[in-house]
Amino acid sequence: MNPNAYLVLSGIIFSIGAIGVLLRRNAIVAFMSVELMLNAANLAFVTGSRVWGTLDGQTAAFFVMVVAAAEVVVGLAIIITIFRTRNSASVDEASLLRW
Amino acid sequence: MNFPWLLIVLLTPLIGTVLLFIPKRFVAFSDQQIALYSSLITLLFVIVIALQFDISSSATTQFDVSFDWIPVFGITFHLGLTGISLVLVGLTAVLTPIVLLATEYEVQKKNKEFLMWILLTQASALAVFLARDLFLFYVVFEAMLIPIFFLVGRFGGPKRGAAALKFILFGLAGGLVMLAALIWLYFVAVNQLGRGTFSITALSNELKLDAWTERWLFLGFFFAFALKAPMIPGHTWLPDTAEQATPGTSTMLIGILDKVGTYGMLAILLPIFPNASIEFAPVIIGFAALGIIYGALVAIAQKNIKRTFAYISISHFGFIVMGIFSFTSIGMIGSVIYMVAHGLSTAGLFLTAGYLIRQKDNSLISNFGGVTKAAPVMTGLFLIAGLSSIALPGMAGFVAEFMVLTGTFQKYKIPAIIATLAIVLAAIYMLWLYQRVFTGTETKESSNIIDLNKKQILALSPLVALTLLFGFYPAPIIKISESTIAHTMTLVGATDPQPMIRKVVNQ
Amino acid sequence: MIQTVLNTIPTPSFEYALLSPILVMFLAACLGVLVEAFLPHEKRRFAHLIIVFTAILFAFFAVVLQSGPNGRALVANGTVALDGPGWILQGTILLVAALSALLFAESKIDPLGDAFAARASTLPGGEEEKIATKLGWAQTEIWPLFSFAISGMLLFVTANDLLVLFVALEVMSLPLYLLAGLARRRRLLSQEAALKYFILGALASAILLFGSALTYAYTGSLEFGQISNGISSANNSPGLLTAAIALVAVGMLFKVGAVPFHQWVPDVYTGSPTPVTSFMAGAVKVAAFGGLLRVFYVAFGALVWDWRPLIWVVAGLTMVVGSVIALAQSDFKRMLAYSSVSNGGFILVGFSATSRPAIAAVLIYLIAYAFATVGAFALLTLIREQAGESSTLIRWKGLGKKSPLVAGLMSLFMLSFAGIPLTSGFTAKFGVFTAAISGGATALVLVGVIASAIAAVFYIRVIILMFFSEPIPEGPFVVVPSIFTTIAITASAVVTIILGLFPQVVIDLISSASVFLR
Amino acid sequence: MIAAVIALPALSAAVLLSFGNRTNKFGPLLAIFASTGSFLIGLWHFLQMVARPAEERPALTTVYEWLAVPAAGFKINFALQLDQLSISFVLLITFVGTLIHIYSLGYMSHDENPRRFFAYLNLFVAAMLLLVLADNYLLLYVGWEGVGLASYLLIGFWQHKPTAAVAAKKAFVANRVGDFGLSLAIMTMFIVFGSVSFSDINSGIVGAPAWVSLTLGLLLLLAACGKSAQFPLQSWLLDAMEGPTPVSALIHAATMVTAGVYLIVRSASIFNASEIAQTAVVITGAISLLMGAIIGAAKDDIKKSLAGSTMSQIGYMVLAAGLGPIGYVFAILHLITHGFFKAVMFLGAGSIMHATNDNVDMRRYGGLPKVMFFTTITFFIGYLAIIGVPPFAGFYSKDHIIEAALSHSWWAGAAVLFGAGLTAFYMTRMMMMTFVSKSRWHDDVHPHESPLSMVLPMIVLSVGAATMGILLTRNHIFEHWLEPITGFVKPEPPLPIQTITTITLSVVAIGVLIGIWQNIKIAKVAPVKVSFVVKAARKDLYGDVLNETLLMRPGQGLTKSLNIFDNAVVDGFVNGLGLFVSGISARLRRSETGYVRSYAMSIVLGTALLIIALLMVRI
Repeated sequence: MNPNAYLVLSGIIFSIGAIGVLLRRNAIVAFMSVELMLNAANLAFVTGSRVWGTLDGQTAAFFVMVVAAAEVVVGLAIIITIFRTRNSASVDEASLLRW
Repeated sequence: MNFPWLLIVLLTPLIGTVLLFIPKRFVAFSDQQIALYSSLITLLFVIVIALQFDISSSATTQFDVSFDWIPVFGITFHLGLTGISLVLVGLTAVLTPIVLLATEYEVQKKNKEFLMWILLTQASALAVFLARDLFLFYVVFEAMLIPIFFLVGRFGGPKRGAAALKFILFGLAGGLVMLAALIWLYFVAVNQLGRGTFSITALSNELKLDAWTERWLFLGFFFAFALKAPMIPGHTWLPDTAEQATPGTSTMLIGILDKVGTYGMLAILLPIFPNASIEFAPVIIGFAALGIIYGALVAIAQKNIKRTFAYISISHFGFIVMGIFSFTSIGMIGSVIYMVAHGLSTAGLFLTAGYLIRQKDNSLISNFGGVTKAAPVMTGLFLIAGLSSIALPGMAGFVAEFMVLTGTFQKYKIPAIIATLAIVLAAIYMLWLYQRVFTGTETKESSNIIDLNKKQILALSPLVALTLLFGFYPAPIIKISESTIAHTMTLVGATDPQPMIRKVVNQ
Repeated sequence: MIQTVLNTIPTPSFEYALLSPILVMFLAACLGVLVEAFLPHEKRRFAHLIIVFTAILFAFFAVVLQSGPNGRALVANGTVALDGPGWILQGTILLVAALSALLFAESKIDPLGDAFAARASTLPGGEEEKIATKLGWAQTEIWPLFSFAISGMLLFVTANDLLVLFVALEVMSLPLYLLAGLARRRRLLSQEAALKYFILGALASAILLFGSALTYAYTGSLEFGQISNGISSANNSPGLLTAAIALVAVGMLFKVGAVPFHQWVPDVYTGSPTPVTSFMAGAVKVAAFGGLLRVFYVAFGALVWDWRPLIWVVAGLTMVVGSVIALAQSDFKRMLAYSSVSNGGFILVGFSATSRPAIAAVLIYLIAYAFATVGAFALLTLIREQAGESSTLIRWKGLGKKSPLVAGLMSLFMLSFAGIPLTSGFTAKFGVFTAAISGGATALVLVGVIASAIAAVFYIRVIILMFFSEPIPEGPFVVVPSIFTTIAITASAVVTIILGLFPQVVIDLISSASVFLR
Repeated sequence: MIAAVIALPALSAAVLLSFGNRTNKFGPLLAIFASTGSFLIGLWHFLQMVARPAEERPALTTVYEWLAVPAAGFKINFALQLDQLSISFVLLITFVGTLIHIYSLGYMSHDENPRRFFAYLNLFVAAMLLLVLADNYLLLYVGWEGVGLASYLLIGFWQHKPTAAVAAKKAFVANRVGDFGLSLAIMTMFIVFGSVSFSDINSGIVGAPAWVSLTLGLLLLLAACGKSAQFPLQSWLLDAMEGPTPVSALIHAATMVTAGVYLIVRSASIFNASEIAQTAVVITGAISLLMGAIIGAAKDDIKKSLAGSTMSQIGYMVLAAGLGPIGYVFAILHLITHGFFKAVMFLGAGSIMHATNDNVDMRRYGGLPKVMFFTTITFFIGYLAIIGVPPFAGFYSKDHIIEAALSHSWWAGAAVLFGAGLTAFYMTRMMMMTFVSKSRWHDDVHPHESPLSMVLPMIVLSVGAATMGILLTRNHIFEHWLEPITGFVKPEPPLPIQTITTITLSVVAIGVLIGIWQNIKIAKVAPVKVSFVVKAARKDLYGDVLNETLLMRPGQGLTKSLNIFDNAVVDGFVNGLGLFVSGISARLRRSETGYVRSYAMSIVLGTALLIIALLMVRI
């Protein structure tokens, strides 16, 4: 099987994630899109390790998951505080700081 | 290394600055005295040095003091004395105490600070004239901006903030371009001499630049110097600054620091970039001639005393630059004398007019009239300074201007003739100013002007004395700068043109 | 049988001594968590201070003692490179972090306590907030977060492996996201800053990660040395590699705040509590550039001819855009934020030269800038009004009258930013310009010259405001800080002057240690 | 030793000026002693010189090396050259100068600050002596501008009068225009001959290319015009009458204004070498002498009328100097005689003003002889001298000039002859209005004879005015005296001498008659409807109008517009640059929208761009 296909796929997922960040107002969803991008990376890692027959890629994937989890913790904490003060999780409303 | 005279000269004002801030219970002197004495001591040292200076020596520099500073870049803290720098150091050493004495308590509240900045200005001026390491020169060239920046901004007129900003921005603009050129030059040196060096002597003696590089480097440095000097069209910071600054500040700035521009041309551009200098000389001479006339004409139209002086200076800097780029011994030595003469006359003009302006807190010409009735001494001193600045024979200004013009005329006829027209314009701007301010019917403002007191007269009399001395006996300056100029001429490869008709032996 | 299998797995080598700085900071962080868990809150602050400062002290000495020639090695199976630059960066980070820590610890300035929210969980302006404030509570979690961030940075600048790099990045970033949101005053802004920083940061690290993944897929390794070998040996499908490099570059350039990835900088710097801002502008900048240097010099060094032109463009843009926008700022904090952007540009100028002097130049610039900026922010914390810090420039009129000392020191830092000789800023600029010209980027240097001319305007405007204008009624007042802030300011001032007057000391140290291990 | 001649007045001036009011008491006396002293020294030198044979008479004293750049062969000494020509001037200056010092004692007695006046007078004497004693053109230039300064200070002595201040400035500026020529001349000399000393120029000019002598000649002529108020730089002289009358007598009649003539004669070798230059000089002289005479004939202000006459008389000298070797001696001769008779007349005018509350309007004079005996007598002698009645001084000098002019060309001769007639006319007019006609005084005026200190000098000078001609021309003393310096060729006029003399005298007689006939009775106010010639003459023949329309107004326009240009364009560019940048910055900061998603967008786009760019670089 051709590993490139997987890389292409990961690329597509990555792009979807990126576009999600750009398009979705809701902070949670935007954040989920970021997670999607991370997972795209994971896919690429795994593909790589398949291609080269080394374990690094797969270990990397695990690390990424852990980091993602940590990110979730921090991210949700921040988003919730914002939500509690503004009663909305829309990233566009948080635009006091500008120029 | 022999006794580090230059280092001591340089340190004296700095020590003075420190003493200013020692609590009064430890020092017996008032701030005023501390500043004045330290400047006088500096003068003393300079005199001592001048007496030891060997005018016949063939060495480029004397009294060298040198330490490693930033070895990786081959940067040294190198002070050395050439003839020209001795002349300018002398000028600095003479003018500073005069300024301190003349502007005593010019600023009531922040006197300590004022004195501090004046002393720092002096120190930086001394350093820049003594620097024999291009990097050191550059550093001081830039650092110099700070004291003047504060002098203008802290003690100036209503629009002082804007003036200070304009001043420092022009300075920085020039300096940054020079920095780029400086670094470039450094790499040229590295590639060619195999070692990084900023030693002016080494660069001028050993470096062989290809035409293209030399042109650009020359322009980079010239830009900075021309802004500082200032040459048209980069001059507009000077009138604004001079208008806002106090007379003392203006004297330090225009009388001393602006000479760094012309000094740089003479002591750095010519030796290091001889070919480019020759190449650009006609253009520069043209600009200088233009500036001479332009400055004079605009000076005539001014309504403000200080601005008038500023434009007069612009015209005079034109002369200095012209003499430098005439590449004749007469012209170059003329320029050196001109720097001194201009320093003296500028000081005289700004300080005397300063007394007048300070009393009325207004520098508009239309305000005054018939001042001479109330203040004959002030009038007399002003007239002397003014006459020297319009090159009346018998005054230092005349010797300088004549030599510059003759030197230029030897090689560039038309520009010299154009420049000579300035002697007519000079008469107009100076005498018209004099007529409107000092003569004619007495106005209300000028009726209760108080004439100079003894101390003030004492402060200004050295200016008069020196002006007349150098007018009738300029030999000291000539002798001191001769060998350096000759050296520069050989570096540039210029020779003095011979008279068209072989001179008949003088009896 | 089992035995043979076990033999195939090498026992990981792990040089605890050499890694001790990182480990100590990490340990300190964990201790901090325990403190939060078990100590009553009135005791916590003291405990934290003890832990953090001893840790930093220890770590710093560990760095100093081991950074000698024989302390240079690839450790932890080559995933961490403790080479000259690595040590220097670690040392710098620790020093700057120490200064920031002092600002964190400062609680004399604001009558209500330190710079952080009494309870982050309370609603801004809500009842609970008032109570919490009255009870004088403090969000002491900042300390473990702070320690985590530091340990992340220490790892980040020495990471010799894309995965480690990524993990370190997160370890240093995640706490910062939180810290950004913990301001005691102007909490709405602070929280907004946190949100923006978080979302964009996450996005950037995702991009970085994907880049690493692609690199791995292309070269089959995550370790820098092998990556560069892989690049030089392999020849197929450069497109993939190109994308990889670009993505990694973006991830890094985001952290250093280079145009066009800079837009988070002003908002986050402005919103965060000033001590945190100083920490970000100082330490994070150092860390980010440290990482950038290593990745691009070691891993992608073989492709320098490809990415250098782009760095030139980015550098030019960063300098100009940063300086130009800063010109229009009316808020000091925001102005410094943009100034940090443009300074980043100048560092990139040096970075683009990719030579040994270039490394030294960048490091010197980082040191000079980090200390100056920490000093400036520290001074900002002293200039206050009832509502808190007074960062509206126009209100600073005549500050020089009220407090010549503060205004004078501020001028010193401004002059240093403006690159006036005899201050560290000049030494730094001289260094990077020199490096760049030797790298043949004369045009870029001219852009830099123009940019710094523009930049000079707004730095000097601050001086003019403070010294050359009359004070306005009910303008800001200057408070006398405790020993903490005083030390921080003094230290940064001293460094700024020393680096300006006698740079040789530092230059020797650095240029002797400006070689990357690979 | 000769340096003392200059040093004495210079020092006294320095003392009086620098010690200020402390010297008020003895100031004037000190000044008088100073100038008397230098007269005596000059006399002593003169006698010694006479004792020596002609070829040994010139003596050069190098005081010190003034300007020297050996590398460039540039060497100018502060050296004084004492020869027949300069000693003549020294005597004239110090003698007349001293007398006028004494005269001023009385004249300025009512002034608030005579000390400063005397200081300036001394300064003038010193500068003038330096001018005539210098051995090179640059040193001469020092004296040249020095006297300019002194004249500036003295014209503007009553500074509180705006008119005085303006006149002073005008004089200096006009002189500077001349100095422009002199400076260029000196520079040219240096680049051509490598020296500016008279001796080197004289020896070098021989065999120099024609353009050299021509250029130098014209430039020196320009200088002379400025200093000697010759056409076209004449207009300052009449305004200069704002100064105190002794000043007008000494500076603007006897000595300073004749410096131009000295310059031309001193540069004889240059002019001899260039026909064209000489012709130019003659033409200038001719124009000026006629202009001056016409102006003098129309003025009612006695001083201005005399000023016009001065201009005219100097015109004679310049013309004579332009004639070459046949004229130099007579130019100087006329210069000396004129020094006496014009001085005496000015002093007379001063004495009259002194007597009539400084009234200068001749239409309010008349009937003075009975109240002012000496003044009348001396003035009358001066009158006879100037119109050239034998045996008074003017007759000899002017008659020789006429002969020389006639032998040069018919038109030059015609000019001088007609000039003689005009002179006779306007001087007669002056006599009639001032003395002969019956009194038309202002009511509050009670004329009286002036004090001895004023009368004495007038008497002495009038004696000179009467006798000087005979003394100097008797068996050609003066010609032989000056010949070694200026050279002398006997003029061969187309007509026999007697004929010329008769013609001259008859022309003079006609002039006198017309003068008398026209001024039998004089209106108290100047008649309005008069011929355009008179109108023009009253307006100084439109000299000022010309300057204003051609130079002043355009000049002012230029400076004003340049100033605007400097502020608007040059400075405007700088400020504009600032505005431009801040404008950009104001736009650019809008890119910081505050919306996190737009930031994300720029990050993503940036990434895309980066990738694309990298790909392009690789390809």
